[in-house]
Amino acid sequence: MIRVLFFASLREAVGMDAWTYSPGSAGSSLRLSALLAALKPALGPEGYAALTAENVRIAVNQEFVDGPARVDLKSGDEVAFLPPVTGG
Amino acid sequence: MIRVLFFASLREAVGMDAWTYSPGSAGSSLRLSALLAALKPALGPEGYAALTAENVRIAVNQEFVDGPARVDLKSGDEVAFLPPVTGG
Amino acid sequence: MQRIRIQTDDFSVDGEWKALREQLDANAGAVAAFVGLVREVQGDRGSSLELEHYAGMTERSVAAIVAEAERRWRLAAVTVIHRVGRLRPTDQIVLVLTASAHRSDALAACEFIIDRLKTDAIFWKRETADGDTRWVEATEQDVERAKGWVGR
Amino acid sequence: MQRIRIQTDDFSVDGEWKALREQLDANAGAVAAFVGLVREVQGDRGSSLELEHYAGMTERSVAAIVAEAERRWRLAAVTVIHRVGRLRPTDQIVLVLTASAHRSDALAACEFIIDRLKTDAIFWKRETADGDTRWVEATEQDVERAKGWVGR
Repeated sequence: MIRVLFFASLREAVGMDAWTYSPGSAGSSLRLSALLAALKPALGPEGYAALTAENVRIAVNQEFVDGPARVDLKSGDEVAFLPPVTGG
Repeated sequence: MIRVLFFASLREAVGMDAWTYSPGSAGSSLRLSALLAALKPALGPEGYAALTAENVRIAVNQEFVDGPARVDLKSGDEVAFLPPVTGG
Repeated sequence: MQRIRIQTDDFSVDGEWKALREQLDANAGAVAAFVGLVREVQGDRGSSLELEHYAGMTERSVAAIVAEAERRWRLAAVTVIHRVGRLRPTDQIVLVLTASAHRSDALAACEFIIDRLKTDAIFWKRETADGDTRWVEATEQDVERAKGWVGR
Repeated sequence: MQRIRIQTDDFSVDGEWKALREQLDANAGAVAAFVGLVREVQGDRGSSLELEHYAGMTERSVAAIVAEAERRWRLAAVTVIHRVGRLRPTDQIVLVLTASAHRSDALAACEFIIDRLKTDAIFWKRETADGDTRWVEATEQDVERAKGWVGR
């Protein structure tokens, strides 16, 4: 089971704050790009466009990853989509 | 009557914190350079050297003056000799 | 020594200042501080700011900024407290305290930390004013200031 | 609004911070602060620092620095408190508080004021450590930092 989190403006764009994905074949690894493809129907075109916008960063287990293409996920991982941040 | 003040290291160098000068002819003005000349015997050579060192600034009535040569003093003025400052 | 907290509660500048000062020895000559306050939006005193964070990752993003400050300057102690949740104009939002032997290190580190909080710390801000809501992003000026530290 | 004080008594960072904050409206987003502490000299915890001033002229020299900061940056409030007399290691010696709408103004003004206090404010410092006494002057670095503000 992989937990997917949406923050701030992305949470509003996709209309939910979390989504859980259970890959069919348990134990095998899953490409982050495959997770995105599986997410697409659940989000609708606008939500998916927001999620894949250039300024959205992805974190796996709270560490930023460079892009979805080469990241493998395993059960228990937490994937987060982060729009541009600002603090202070 | 003109009051002369010495601060910090200059107070130690001249051995006093204040000196009072009463010009002979009351009412007339006095050049700052003339005051310095009058001070000289009261200070001794070392004290006078300390007072006329390059890094000593002079204030008249709490305003810095550029040099003693062209400053006129009148009775009631306060002349101060200030060694290099530092705060903070 | 460093103290980093993300919290919904308000913080006491006095309490944090005293806690930091207790950690200092007689070699610390300088403490710099920055306190951020919520500004009213478009002159609307009833405006509000909602701060969101990613528990865990946010703390680590702030810790990474503090760690970089500690690599760049000699710091005796650092405190960063950042609030989340719903804030109102004039509320305290962030506190940065840096202590060092010399003022140059304390001042530079304090400015560096607040500049990098604007661009690198994982927070999101939503402003509500006059009934309208918008997500706030770091300004171009914020990005330029943060870039200005590269190579310094 | 500005508040400048030269005093022998200690000051309360908390009290000054609260007094400053009360002056601010909902347009002030940033307060920068600097506190100077007396450092021990040559590892001598029993060392001391004696600060001398020229009553009247010293106040005006500090006011001139604050006035220049107010010309250079948009400041909502400034506080400068500087102690004189005999101080011991870890004692508070100086406090600078600057408030502004934006952090860039508050931070720059705070740093400017403390830099210029080092070189332009009329104080003298005499250090006593291990029985020896010496008059302290602004360091070359202090002078360079103060010069660095010219033209900025």
